[in-house]
Amino acid sequence: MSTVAAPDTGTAATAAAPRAPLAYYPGCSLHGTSREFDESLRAVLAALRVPITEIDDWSCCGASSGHATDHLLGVALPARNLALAEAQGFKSVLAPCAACYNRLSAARLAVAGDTELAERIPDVLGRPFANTVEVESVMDLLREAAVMIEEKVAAALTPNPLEGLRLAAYYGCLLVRPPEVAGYDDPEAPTSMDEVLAACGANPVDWNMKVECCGGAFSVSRTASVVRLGRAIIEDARRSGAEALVVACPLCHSNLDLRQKAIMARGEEPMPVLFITQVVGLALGLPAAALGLDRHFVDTEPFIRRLVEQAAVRAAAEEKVKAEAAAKAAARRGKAESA
Amino acid sequence: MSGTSETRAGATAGGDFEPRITAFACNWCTYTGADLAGTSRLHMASNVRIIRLPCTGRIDPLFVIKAFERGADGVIVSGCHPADCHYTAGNYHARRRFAVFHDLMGFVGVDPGRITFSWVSASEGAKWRNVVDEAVSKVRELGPFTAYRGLIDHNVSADHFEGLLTAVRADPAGSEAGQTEAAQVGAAVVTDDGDPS
Amino acid sequence: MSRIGIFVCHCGENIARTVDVAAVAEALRDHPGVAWSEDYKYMCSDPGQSLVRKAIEEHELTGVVVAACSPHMHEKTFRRACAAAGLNPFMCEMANIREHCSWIHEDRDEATAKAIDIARTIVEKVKHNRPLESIRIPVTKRALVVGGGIAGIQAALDIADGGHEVVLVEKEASIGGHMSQLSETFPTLDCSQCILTPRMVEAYQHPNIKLHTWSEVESVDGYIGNFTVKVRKKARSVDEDLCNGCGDCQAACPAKKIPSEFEAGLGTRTAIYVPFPQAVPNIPVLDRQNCTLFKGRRKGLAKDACGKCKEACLRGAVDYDTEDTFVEEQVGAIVVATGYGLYSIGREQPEGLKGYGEYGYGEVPDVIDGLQFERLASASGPTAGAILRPSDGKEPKTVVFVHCVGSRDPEKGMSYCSKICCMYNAKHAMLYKHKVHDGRAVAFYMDVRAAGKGYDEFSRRAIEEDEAEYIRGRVSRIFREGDKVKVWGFDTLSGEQVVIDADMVVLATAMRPQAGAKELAQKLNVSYDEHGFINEAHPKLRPVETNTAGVFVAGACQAPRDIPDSVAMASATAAKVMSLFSADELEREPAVAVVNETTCIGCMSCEHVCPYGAVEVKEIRGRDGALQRTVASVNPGVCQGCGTCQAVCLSKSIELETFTDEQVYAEINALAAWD
Amino acid sequence: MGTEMTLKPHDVMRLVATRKSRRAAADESIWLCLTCETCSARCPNDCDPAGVIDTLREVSLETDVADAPRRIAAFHRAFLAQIESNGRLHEMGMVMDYKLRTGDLMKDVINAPGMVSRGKLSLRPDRIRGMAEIKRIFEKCGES
Repeated sequence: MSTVAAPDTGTAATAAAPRAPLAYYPGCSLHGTSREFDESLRAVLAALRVPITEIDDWSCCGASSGHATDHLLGVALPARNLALAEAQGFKSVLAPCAACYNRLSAARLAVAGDTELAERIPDVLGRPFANTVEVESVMDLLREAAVMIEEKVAAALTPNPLEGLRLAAYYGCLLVRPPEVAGYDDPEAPTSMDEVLAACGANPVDWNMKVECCGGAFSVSRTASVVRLGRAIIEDARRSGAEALVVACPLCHSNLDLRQKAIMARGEEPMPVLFITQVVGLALGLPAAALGLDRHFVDTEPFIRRLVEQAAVRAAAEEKVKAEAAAKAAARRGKAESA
Repeated sequence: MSGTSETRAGATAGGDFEPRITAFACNWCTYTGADLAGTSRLHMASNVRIIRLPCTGRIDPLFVIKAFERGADGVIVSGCHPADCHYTAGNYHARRRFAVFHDLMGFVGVDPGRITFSWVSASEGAKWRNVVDEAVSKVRELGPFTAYRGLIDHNVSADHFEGLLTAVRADPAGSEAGQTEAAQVGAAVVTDDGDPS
Repeated sequence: MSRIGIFVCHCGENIARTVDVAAVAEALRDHPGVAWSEDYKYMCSDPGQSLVRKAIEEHELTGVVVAACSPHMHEKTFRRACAAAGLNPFMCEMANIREHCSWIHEDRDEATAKAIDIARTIVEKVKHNRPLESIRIPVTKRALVVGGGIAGIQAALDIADGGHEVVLVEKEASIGGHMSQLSETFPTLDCSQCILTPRMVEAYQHPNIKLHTWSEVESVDGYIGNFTVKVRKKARSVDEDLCNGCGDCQAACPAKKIPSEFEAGLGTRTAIYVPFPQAVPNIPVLDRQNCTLFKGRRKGLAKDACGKCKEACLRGAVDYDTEDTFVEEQVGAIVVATGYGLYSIGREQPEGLKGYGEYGYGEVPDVIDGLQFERLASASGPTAGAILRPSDGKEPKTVVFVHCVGSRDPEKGMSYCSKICCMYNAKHAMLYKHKVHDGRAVAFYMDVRAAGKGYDEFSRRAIEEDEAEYIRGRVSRIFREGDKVKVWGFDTLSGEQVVIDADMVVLATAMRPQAGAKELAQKLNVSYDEHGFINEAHPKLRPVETNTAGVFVAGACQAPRDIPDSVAMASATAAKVMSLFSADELEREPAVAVVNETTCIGCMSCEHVCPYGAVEVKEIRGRDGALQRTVASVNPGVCQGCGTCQAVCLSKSIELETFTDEQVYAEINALAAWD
Repeated sequence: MGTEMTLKPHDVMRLVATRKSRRAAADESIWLCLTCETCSARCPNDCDPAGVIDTLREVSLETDVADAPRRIAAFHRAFLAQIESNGRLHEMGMVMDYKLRTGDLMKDVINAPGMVSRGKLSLRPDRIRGMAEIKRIFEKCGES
């Protein structure tokens, strides 16, 4: 009954340009605790002229509670969204949240690899499901757009506030694992986020906790573990000289940002936690308000202001150097004529 | 022209049709791979009979046609992987030869699904087991292949052919009957197995 | 009227358990052409074979069919038995009812029916067999040994001591192989240079050994007893006769910072170099890739950018204009001894393998492999034997040895055990503790596999006397933290996670076949397994032969192997070569093509397809000498019996003995009675 | 989470391999698993401990050989209840439900004002139109 698309490992066939219309699956967190991820994503994609349309009447993917308690439920809930995207004529779905991306991609792979499941899911959903829609992660999309980002950053008139900013790219677990589900990057030593940060002119630091889990869904039910894991991550980022952490997952963000007060001992420098889309937005010169930078628990305001000041100082210094060079050149020309 | 197709259990067993597959295997790779499947006790369908040949290069397409004529429902031709041939180039000749032959078989009414070409090396016992099982299930789906069976009456004695040859020589144009007889003679000569016993 | 005897073997119960052997004998007893049929428990045993001889005499049999195991196992055995009873051996064939029937089926009726079919097809074939005589071909009593490691050297010495000439071809500038890189060797800890160098010199000075170093096998033609091998002598830029190894050129060479392959990247060498002090031959080689002069020439500079080595050479041995030369060697036997290479955990991997992202893809400083540790420990190494870590030259106080990196890891593409790492890991722990008394040696292992003579005692000594801490568990992550190397492991015996702040980590990476082994195997028509290790003819009964007659295999190129086994295997190949050379002429199976000159129309399509050039044009002349026509003619000495010619012959005039069309059609027709 | 689990992933695999999966299913450790997939990604023999532990949780729920740690079970039930009632997870509703089930009412109360002021906490759940389909999914999964 269902014509199954070749089950590639979740990497979308993104032709360079023009792109097929991209379905957008925000997921519950992006309408709630991580609204800034949704806002900054929309702003950046608009700037990069990548049109996205939110899937009409999408529902929760079940995240870890779904597949942790019932395998079929863990496949059916995300599959409903794939079926909706299919019905609405999309070829590819963008799921920015790492957990949703993982669940959608895993469901797609499970159905593609199991004919019995492929027949059962449409019955469970009560709607046709041919499993033709591919799932794309925000990191895969941004890495492909890295060249465009670099050009835009270079062309931007105002000096780039991120110039030389030391950032720790934190992938967490579900963004790059398991390899057969999230096949677009290396599960042990991923580079996609580092590449995007470099394209933004920032300086991604080399650190060791890139793919160590932050505690995920235990944020509410076992906060002590989340605090323990979060401390190891932030300490390592600090030790490697990072001025801020960059994440691409609402769960990681809330565990490292919302919980940072509990994680850090008294008096320690707070470590801002930014979404990758916010960093790209800053590099593209988009206004901070449009990127939802005011929604963080670890205040990003002083951090942004410091960046802008540094950029201004740098710009002034460059001006001075240019001016001197022009003056010296003029002087030399003057001497040449008189000789 | 009554063929010698005595009823065979396989053909008339109704539902559980057990296909009969003749396999032409090269001595150095596939035959040894099948040996390895044996030493590793890899159980497989028992519908295949292997005929050993030095190399796939030695396999004459007529062998395949003859196998069908003698009651096979499917044929496997298997030898060394390209570049592994014990005789350097035998399998290259076979690859080209059977690429053309495969299309011809489709043209002359043999479902290409009945013929399996594969490369199995001496260390791929499991792969041989898979080739056998897949071929058997594919041919079981296609059902018995009777179109070629008994085309030639094998119980005709040798001197009968002499008679036919003289008749044809005497009247080359000959009647319609003469033609079919001659055609039959041609085919029969090739498969002269008139056992003197 | 053929009188064929059939002998159905029980093979103990290997066949009898699933095939009703008596029924098989019974079913064929009155098959047309069969004069005798019986079954017996062990046909290949002496009583079994005497059954065959007795039946041949009593029933004047004209053909024998033994329904038992694969012809690869005992065809020769039964053909000898028939010959002893006066029946031409080629009238005897085997029907494979064990590997192809009893071992792979359970249903007794199915298996028995299949066994009867298999036996009947071979009976029908034997009716069309013809008595044949073996072909005698001359043997060139010279051997080629490919690879100058310990296995190659040992094989060459044994054959040369046996009075035969040996051509030893080595890819690197000097023979010695990986053994020359080792510091000390297990289980006796004697210094590898001390036991290897004398053998190298002996090989160099042996009158019967012709040494080609910095050379590779370009192509191999011919067959057992008559191989023609083309050896490419890579341009050395140094005249081997003039040079006396004084080393002035190396001292003069300005390019001193080239990573040395011999030092496994830990030390450096000059562009014109001798890999190590005891190199044999002690004649340098110019590395044109990194030589300033050749870089200049490649850029098209008019004047040569350097030339210091030539100026420094008093004997004028340096010559930049030499090109690769080719030497043709006629040999009768070939021993493959190309040895091994180590798996690297890096990102770039050959097809089918994966790197170790969890251990940092080899980018974490102070994480080295076994051969690099050997160079550190070696007195002639970059650190003159002191254990100093590569990053900052400090002496590591805590060293972690990780077993099974790549080996026993199907996920990374290497499912096999590399056999020698448990031993050299224990050795490394010992060497480290002997040199850094207050150091801490920790080893992560899954199982200690030390099965050789005195081996387990050796690894126990590392634990008990040298206090190496053996932790049973795999390491899950290795990364750099500050100037330490963080090792996350687990101790499955105590059930706890283990985190070690190490100063240096030594990975026991898997043994892989040497680079280029696959291409060499293809040149020799020798098969290899999915990892690239050469396939032996039979794992138990013919371990040092390959399926290609005349080509033998020794050492780690066939499977991971330590030095004692490699040397034993090398001597075994020498014995095989000596027996091959013991007779002036070699008897070869008469499976060759024969042309029926009356029907051959001379189209020569057989010559076109013959891979060995065994087909020549033959002129048929009348009594008056006038040329009547030309036909094809096969030289039995060169023909290898592949049969491609017969399949393409339009007039069916060329026949491959033992696999004629008549015989094959007889088998196909026999299957008509398959029910 | 290895340090907090009494049964580590390889212990669980050992128990399952030696037919003692009931004992593994009854152990609290399988609920402490973060489903971060590191074990399956690094297993040299291509095993899937993460998948096995997923299944053991399912077995534990179906055969209720032992009940899951109170808080974690409450979180999962609260989470799934939200989907069943709205189709989407309404965070505030979920936290309220979790507090009722576990009784630690003061959990994260101090963060609530911050959440609201940063616009992170929508007071009204946005319910989807396809609730009938969601109901059907839960029923069908319930039967399996």
